[in-house]
Amino acid sequence: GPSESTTKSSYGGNASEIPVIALVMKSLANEFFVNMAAGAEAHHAENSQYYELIVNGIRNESNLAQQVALIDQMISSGVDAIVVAPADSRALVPALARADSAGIVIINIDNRLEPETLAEYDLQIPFIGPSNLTGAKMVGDFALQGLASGSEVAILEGITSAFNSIQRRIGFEQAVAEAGMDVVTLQSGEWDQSKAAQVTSAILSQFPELDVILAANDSMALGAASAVGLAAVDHEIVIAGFDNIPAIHPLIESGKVVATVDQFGDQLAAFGIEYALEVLSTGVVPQDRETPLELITAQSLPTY
Amino acid sequence: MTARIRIEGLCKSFAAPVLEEVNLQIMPGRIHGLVGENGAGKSTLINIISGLLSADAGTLELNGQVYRAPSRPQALQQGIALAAQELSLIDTLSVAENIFLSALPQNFMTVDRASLRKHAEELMAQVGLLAMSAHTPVAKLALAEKQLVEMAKALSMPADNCQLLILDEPASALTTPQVEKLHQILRERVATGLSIIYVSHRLDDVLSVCDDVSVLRDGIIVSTAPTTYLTANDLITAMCGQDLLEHRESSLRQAGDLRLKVDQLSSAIFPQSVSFECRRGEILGIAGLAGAGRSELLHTIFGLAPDRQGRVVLLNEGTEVEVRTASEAVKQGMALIAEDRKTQGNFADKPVSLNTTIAGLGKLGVALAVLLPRREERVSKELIDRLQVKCEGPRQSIDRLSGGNQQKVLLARWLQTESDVWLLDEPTRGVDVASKLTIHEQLRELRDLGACLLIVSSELEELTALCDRILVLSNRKVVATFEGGQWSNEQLLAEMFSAHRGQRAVNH
Amino acid sequence: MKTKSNPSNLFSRISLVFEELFIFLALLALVLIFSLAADNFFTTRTLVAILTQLPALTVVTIGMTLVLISGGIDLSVGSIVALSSAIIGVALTVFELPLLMAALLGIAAGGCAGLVNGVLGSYFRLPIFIVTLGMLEAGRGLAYMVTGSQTIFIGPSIQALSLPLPGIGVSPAFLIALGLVFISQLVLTRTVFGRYLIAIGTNEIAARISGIRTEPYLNAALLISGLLAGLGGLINAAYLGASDPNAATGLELSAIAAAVIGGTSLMGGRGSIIGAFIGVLIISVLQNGLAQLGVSEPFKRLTTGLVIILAVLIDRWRSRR
Amino acid sequence: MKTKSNPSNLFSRISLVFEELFIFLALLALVLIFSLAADNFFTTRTLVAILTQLPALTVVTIGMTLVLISGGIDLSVGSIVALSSAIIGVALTVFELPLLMAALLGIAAGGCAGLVNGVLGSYFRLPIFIVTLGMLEAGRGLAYMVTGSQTIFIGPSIQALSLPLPGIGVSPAFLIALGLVFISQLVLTRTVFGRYLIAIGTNEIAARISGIRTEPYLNAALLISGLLAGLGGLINAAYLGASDPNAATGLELSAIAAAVIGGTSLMGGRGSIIGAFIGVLIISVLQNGLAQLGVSEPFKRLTTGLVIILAVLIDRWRSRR
Ligand SMILES: Nc1ncnc2c1ncn2[C@@H]1O[C@H](COP(=O)(O)OP(=O)(O)OP(=O)(O)O)[C@@H](O)[C@H]1O
Ligand SMILES: Nc1ncnc2c1ncn2[C@@H]1O[C@H](COP(=O)(O)OP(=O)(O)OP(=O)(O)O)[C@@H](O)[C@H]1O
Ligand SMILES: [Mg+2]
Ligand SMILES: [Mg+2]
Repeated sequence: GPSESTTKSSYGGNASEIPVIALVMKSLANEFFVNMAAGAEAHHAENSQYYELIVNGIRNESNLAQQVALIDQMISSGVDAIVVAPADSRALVPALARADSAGIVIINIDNRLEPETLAEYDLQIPFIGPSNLTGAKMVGDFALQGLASGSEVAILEGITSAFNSIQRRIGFEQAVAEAGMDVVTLQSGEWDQSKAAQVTSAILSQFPELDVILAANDSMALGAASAVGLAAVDHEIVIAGFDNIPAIHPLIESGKVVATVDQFGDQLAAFGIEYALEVLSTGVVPQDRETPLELITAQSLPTY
Repeated sequence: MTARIRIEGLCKSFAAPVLEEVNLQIMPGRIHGLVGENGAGKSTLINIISGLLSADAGTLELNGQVYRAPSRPQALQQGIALAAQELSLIDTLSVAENIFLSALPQNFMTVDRASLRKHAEELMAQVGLLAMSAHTPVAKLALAEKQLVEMAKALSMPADNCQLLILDEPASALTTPQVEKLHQILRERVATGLSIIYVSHRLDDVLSVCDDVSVLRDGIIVSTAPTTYLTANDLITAMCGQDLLEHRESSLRQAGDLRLKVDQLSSAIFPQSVSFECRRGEILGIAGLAGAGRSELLHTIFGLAPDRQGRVVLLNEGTEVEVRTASEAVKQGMALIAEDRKTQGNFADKPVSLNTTIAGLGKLGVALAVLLPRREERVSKELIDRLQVKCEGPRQSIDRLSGGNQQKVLLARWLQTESDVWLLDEPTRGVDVASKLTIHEQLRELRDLGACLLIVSSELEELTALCDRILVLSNRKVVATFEGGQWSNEQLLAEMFSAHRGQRAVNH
Repeated sequence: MKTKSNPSNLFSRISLVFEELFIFLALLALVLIFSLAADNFFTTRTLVAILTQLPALTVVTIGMTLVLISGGIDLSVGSIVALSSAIIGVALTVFELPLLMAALLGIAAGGCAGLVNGVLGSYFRLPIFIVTLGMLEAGRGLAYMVTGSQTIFIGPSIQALSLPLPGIGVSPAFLIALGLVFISQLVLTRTVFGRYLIAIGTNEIAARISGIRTEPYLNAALLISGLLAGLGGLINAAYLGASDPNAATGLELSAIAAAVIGGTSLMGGRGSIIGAFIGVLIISVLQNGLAQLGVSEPFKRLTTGLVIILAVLIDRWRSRR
Repeated sequence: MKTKSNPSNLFSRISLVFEELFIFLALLALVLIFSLAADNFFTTRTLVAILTQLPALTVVTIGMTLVLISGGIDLSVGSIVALSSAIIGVALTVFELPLLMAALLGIAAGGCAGLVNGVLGSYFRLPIFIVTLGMLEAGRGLAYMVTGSQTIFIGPSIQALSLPLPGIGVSPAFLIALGLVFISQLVLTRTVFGRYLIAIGTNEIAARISGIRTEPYLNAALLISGLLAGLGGLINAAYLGASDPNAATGLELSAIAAAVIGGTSLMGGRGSIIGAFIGVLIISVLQNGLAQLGVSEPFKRLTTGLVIILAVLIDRWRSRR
């Protein structure tokens, strides 16, 4: 830690001895992470005398190699701490091990690194973030309540292999199973609105009696809602999303989407940064912490 | 009377000077011939007048007014029509569209197809493209037909607008009757007062159609005179600076062993099956009108045609090898110089060295055989010298060479492979008189070394001067075979027309 | 020899008039296969769903086909769609402009991007592939900037464009796209502009020798492609009722695939807008059919790949004959 | 007239021998700008980071350049990288094969995909763009199937390939990539094979008339591209210590951009592997520098777009002179 910051100032000729923190995220094209970055930057604006911030993300969520490259770049630009939202729970560990051996403090947010893999590299990296599985179960339970058992449910997952997508899919599936309903089709909308709209309209042609669409993020929920609107279905279809992006609010208000989940992504990075600062000053490794989730519905919306 | 066009002190250099102080003046109503060796700068001069190149120095006047044409559209507007040496047709468009490409007739924002067709058909009839629909895509035409379309295109400019008509080797792929027809049109046009610049290597043509003729040598006009006082020999002397040796008449000689046997051969592009043989030390001419299928026959023999039936066998000291594909043919010692060097011969924008050595690389056997650039350039340099190719050296890109010199490079490509069965389609197209004799010498030398050569040429004189035997094709059939010395031009022509009667008449 | 009108002969005669015959048969085969495999495929509902989806891809493909015919390529269409839809979203929600104004702004933005492509690619003679690749990046960046990287909810006001019209069953967006298909096919085959595009795409040097100024035409093709991508952005926003700065990622490849399946040459000089439209239909039917069957993502990808190759195999078979 | 050796003349002389001079100067300019803008850019550490990242893109770009020179294009390289790395991951973790075996399997899989591309594109004469577009889809689908759509963690065993060698400071993967760059540049410029690729890319008909059987060479170019993409998959897996079925999405565009920035023509017949390598360096330096500056995503995209266009502008300026 301290040795790194001296290196940095000697290279940069920067007189102030404040630490540099790098926030490495997934796609900065995805508004969830954009909000997260905005939260971090707001935090930095208030505390700019205590640390410097570099924010980076990758082009799209699947580009692991680019995220690994980012970690390496952050190591070479001599940062003191890395707060990382890994695009993959396993593949990033080796790169983080390199950062660790360079004396950089690492905090894991959003998507938990796999404990076994961390153990393999003898790493201790604290995790701060919500449980996607719990969140999906929560929104699934809410959406399905009051519907007849045997109702037809479609699940729109994100990019099939993405960790969050898998977690949310499992959460949805648990909720469906508990409610005694059927998942008639599970398809990928690749986190994308248009793709989701297109898949949804095909699903509606195939399953005209469909009752519920559980989408693994709000973009796909938006897409599903527009497809439902265009298909002129003669019965109510319940749609639920995840992430609580602003664009979903009008749909929740109007009841076209019944619920979404807020992970407080904007605060997540700030939490991570504070932990990092704490570790840098005290040297003590903090424990994991699960952050809260909140179900957002038409009722909770006005107060939010 | 003011000159139609007046050129003074015109200079142009690329890497080396090409035009140095060219002065030229052409009067209205005259056909002005322009001759010179390959690479003398004729096309360069023409390209400057027609707005495709800009001059380094000098002035141009059109009808006494200063004339500037920084681009082709501006030149067109001022009445400069052009039939370019390297054809400028669009393969995917129809004949009619190509003819009127620079001024498509319009009708409510759309192309007026009826008027386009009508006017195109008139012009097609004039130049002798009779039996073909105006809507045929140009891609389907043979080279000679394309050349006629190019001509029709140049003639398409309305007479009241056209000041100067420039023809850069308009007839290099045409047969004698076609050329005569063309000359007749030019005489009619010129009577209305426009002027024509006519570039050709066929000096007899130049003398018969032109009123005046200028000779370009090493970038300077060395002489300008009315044709009435000139002979072909005068022109040659002015072009080369010396007399040419009279070429020796081909004497009747004893041909060698059988080398090439074509047996019941046919293909999608040459449907009537054909059989003949060719011996070592023999030059077999193939005569025919445009469209008679001469190129198709050569392509079929070489293994380039789809659906080939029958056999092509090469015999060598008792062994017989059948060839089916082009690469087998080349491996067995065949060579093809195709008619359209631009699309079928040149590797454009590649150096002369690559263009000369490419066919010979197959001899190295393995694909990973190592090439030594110095050795390649040396081989290439030797060939350049042997054929007197006018260029800056082996590294110059082939499309910077003049047309005739490109042709010599193609010949060089195959000399290098030591092929002994040669298929040559118009081997001296666009080649100047002196170089033509050089090429003829090379071909005779090949024959004397025991090669067998099949030559397609639209110039009967070339065939009668070179060949030991002549096969006549008419309407894609072999109609006659003449043994050495037993032919006359009249007999040949009669046979060439024989199967076309009532058929698709190519000209007359 | 007189030719009898046996079936193969009839086929080749029809395919002379209607060059797209074989690829059209491929489309029918695909529809047949899906109708047999999925219970509810051969229904009005599916038809309406497909026709509602395809206008954006259709208009973008028209522009792409024109550019390909002129010898270029336009990789930036996906980004331009996103940029235009972003601008429309912001104009409607933040600045509360009237819909028409917003729509024109979006299309104009597409036109600007297309013009930049065109000027760099024609007057500056930069490789068009690279210029439009640059625009692919830059346009996406601008779309993020305009929206603040957020999806903007627009609401039902804009969706009228995508809603099936009562009585007709198809949406105004579809009618616009279909109209543009026919108009641009006419422009391509019947106007000087279209003929010049073909000429330039076939042989640019010959076109110049023939006195055609090539730059304005190359420029116009890219400009039109940009404008149509801008329109695609409007249609996309109408379809989603929202503007998503991540929209239409990879759309350029779909548009190129549709054009090439429909007989357009990547070497320039040859192509048909009607053919490209059939290409769009093939892609849409394929995506819909696979989604209706609910096959797994890996299998979807595999099948898409194979069908694309098969489609050109069939077309190759036509041109062989 | 004697020419004096004024600077511009010196430039043109050098650029005759070293055609890639101008694009190399563009690279230096980029490095200079980032060194001034970012504190820690001009350091060994950054250099090592860049050199560790680029081998996968480099080997893929070599194959792409060869294919482009022969007149084709290979859109499937990204998917082949993913497929090869998926196979390697499964071979190592599920079947517990030795590393060498697994690596060979991955490369062989790339070779198979390349061979399918090659056979369809050369012997069947299908448009190569479409064939490889089909393979882009199909290969990705296979990668998902092989991995069950999950990232497979391999662990440190495979990473040796990507770790900087002590003393030298660069990784074995980099050395392999660099070696391949020089070998393939030699193959291209100094062997019959390379000469034939150039000839075929320039004028396929003339090449056939010159006795070259074009099919095997077109096929070989696509096969080599597939094999190199397979190697890219190995390098990628080594770099990540994992195989990700989503890896290398969009890699084809980066590889084409690198090749074209380095002077390769999309029309075939012209190109340089050394130039393409400089193109790869430009892309890597750009990505690294922007990341170190920590600029926002929209701005990153915008800058990437502009730099790509600028790079070819500079190169165009060379060829104008
Ligand atoms: N773009 C160019 N760059 C360099 N040199 C050129 C270029 N164009 C022509 N040349 C050179 O200029 C000279 C004159 O060429 P030009 O085509 O005018 O000859 P020509 O008289 O028409 O010959 P031919 O009878 O063979 O057609 C040739 O030596 C040729 O190599
Ligand atoms: N691909 C093609 N499709 C249809 N017709 C063709 C095609 N290629 C050539 N032809 C026709 O075949 C006929 C014979 O061709 P061509 O003129 O080359 O014979 P030729 O005797 O070699 O003539 P030339 O004097 O031009 O060498 C021409 O009328 C031409 O229109
Ligand atoms: Mg000439
Ligand atoms: Mg011919």
